[in-house]
Amino acid sequence: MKIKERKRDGVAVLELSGKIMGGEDSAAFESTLKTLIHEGILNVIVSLERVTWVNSSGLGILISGYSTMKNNGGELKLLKVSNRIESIFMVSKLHTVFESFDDEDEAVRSFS
Amino acid sequence: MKIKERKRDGVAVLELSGKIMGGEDSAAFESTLKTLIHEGILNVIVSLERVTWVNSSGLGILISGYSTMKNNGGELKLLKVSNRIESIFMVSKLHTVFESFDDEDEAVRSFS
Amino acid sequence: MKPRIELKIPSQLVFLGVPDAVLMELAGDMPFDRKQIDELSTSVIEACTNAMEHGNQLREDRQVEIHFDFAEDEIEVSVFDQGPGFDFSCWRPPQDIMAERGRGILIMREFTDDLEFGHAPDGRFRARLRKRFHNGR
Amino acid sequence: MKPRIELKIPSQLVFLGVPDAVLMELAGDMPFDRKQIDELSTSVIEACTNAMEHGNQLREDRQVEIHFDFAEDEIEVSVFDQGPGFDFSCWRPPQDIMAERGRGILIMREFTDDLEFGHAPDGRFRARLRKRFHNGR
Ligand SMILES: Nc1ncnc2c1ncn2[C@@H]1O[C@H](COP(=O)(O)OP(=O)(O)O)[C@@H](O)[C@H]1O
Ligand SMILES: Nc1ncnc2c1ncn2[C@@H]1O[C@H](COP(=O)(O)OP(=O)(O)O)[C@@H](O)[C@H]1O
Repeated sequence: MKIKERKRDGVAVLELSGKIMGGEDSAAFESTLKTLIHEGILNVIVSLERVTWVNSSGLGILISGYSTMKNNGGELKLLKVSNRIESIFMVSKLHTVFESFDDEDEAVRSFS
Repeated sequence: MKIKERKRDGVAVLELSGKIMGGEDSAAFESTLKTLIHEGILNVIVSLERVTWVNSSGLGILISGYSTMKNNGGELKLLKVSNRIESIFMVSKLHTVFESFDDEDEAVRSFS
Repeated sequence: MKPRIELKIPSQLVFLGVPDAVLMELAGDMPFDRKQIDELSTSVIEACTNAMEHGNQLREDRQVEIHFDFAEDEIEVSVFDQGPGFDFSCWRPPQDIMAERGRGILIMREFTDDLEFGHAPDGRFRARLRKRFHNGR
Repeated sequence: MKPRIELKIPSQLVFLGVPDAVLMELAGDMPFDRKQIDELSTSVIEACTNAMEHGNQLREDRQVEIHFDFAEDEIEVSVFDQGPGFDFSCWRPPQDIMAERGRGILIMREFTDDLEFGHAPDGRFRARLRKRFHNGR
């Protein structure tokens, strides 16, 4: 997994790419979020557009990130979830937890 | 290998896709060319844009097609040869045999 | 004879993409529905993740072996590890929706038509996943 | 320990895409130059084509086995078949530029740093291809 970070209207957009599969990915994602919180940025959009696949450990990383943001009074939302990943969210019922968007502008506006 | 056929200004454009690797591909390609010759179409452009890879048996198919067209007073030229395939043509010196183009219009015009 | 592909990979997460790449490559030439191939491949990744982590304890001297058996309308995938295995009959679906782990077997069960765990004749632990395919993509 | 991946495929041309998919998947995570990976993979496809056709005579009960051995700056690939092999020292580059066959070994020789043919201890015929990589892509 690689993480690319952008900021837009006070919202952080994290573009993940590659495979999200636990292991080292976990610490990298958590430390990115911690840094954002430290900077006072509490609204985060995670784009999965360039993610090939996610395994269940990868889901754990997203869940942990979701909880981290919530616990600090912020929010983590998803952008561009592929069909393949969407169906993993469905079977694990996580689509009831994560808000997700196809359009970035809409995702950014949803915070205001 | 799949073959899609189009015609433009009396020139046949054959769009190959997938892997060119000999075996069944050989007969399919040869019969497509025979049909064109039968219809009186002697100028053929073979587009490799959607070809993943070619092995040396696949080169044989292209060479055989080249000879078939030549022997019938026609020509076979290549379009959109990827870097990967280009380098195979280079080591086997076939770039001195095949004329190749990046632009379809230019390839079509080259026959007139 | 039904074609079989066999693959052995080291117990390192970085190699989890290899079985996925193999399935995707083969699926491209077969009349299988894309969604179903995705589901099978996701399940195979889960089985391999477990084989690496729980079975082989991520030890780099232990490999995970994967067999892909292709039939007309079905793919069967077996994943072997060198650990002690576990008792699938005691498995229960996870309760806490926010738990960070514990969804692998759930995903495999939902995404395959048949899921079995047990010891192979040679003593290795085996996860066996089967998925039937309807034609058309 | 250097990671190794092992792959066995049936002797049918339709499976030639599998070793390519494996290399491409791994190359994506490694700092290897794209052109060099293409050259290695093209060579591996040639070795596998020969193993299927000349070695295993396309018999479906015979598999081609491929080992990928990864080192820091080098990949070594071995391709095993169950045929009698041939004498590489008698090989000569093809003369007729328009011949339809006979370019496989030429391609392998040009695209790898080291090419060896011989019998493995277990009697199978082995093609061994090595390619060193400079960093950067
Ligand atoms: N190959 C295996 N070897 C040993 N135990 C396993 C294996 N696969 C699964 N298990 C057991 O089943 C449990 C549930 O697995 P899973 O649903 O994939 O969740 P997770 O791997 O996140 O714990 C694991 O925690 C482990 O105890
Ligand atoms: N694995 C092999 N087993 C037996 N003979 C082989 C093998 N690989 C190559 N050869 C021999 O070397 C010759 C040249 O191979 P190659 O250059 O790949 O061209 P082609 O396969 O088109 O004949 C083959 O025709 C065959 O006689």
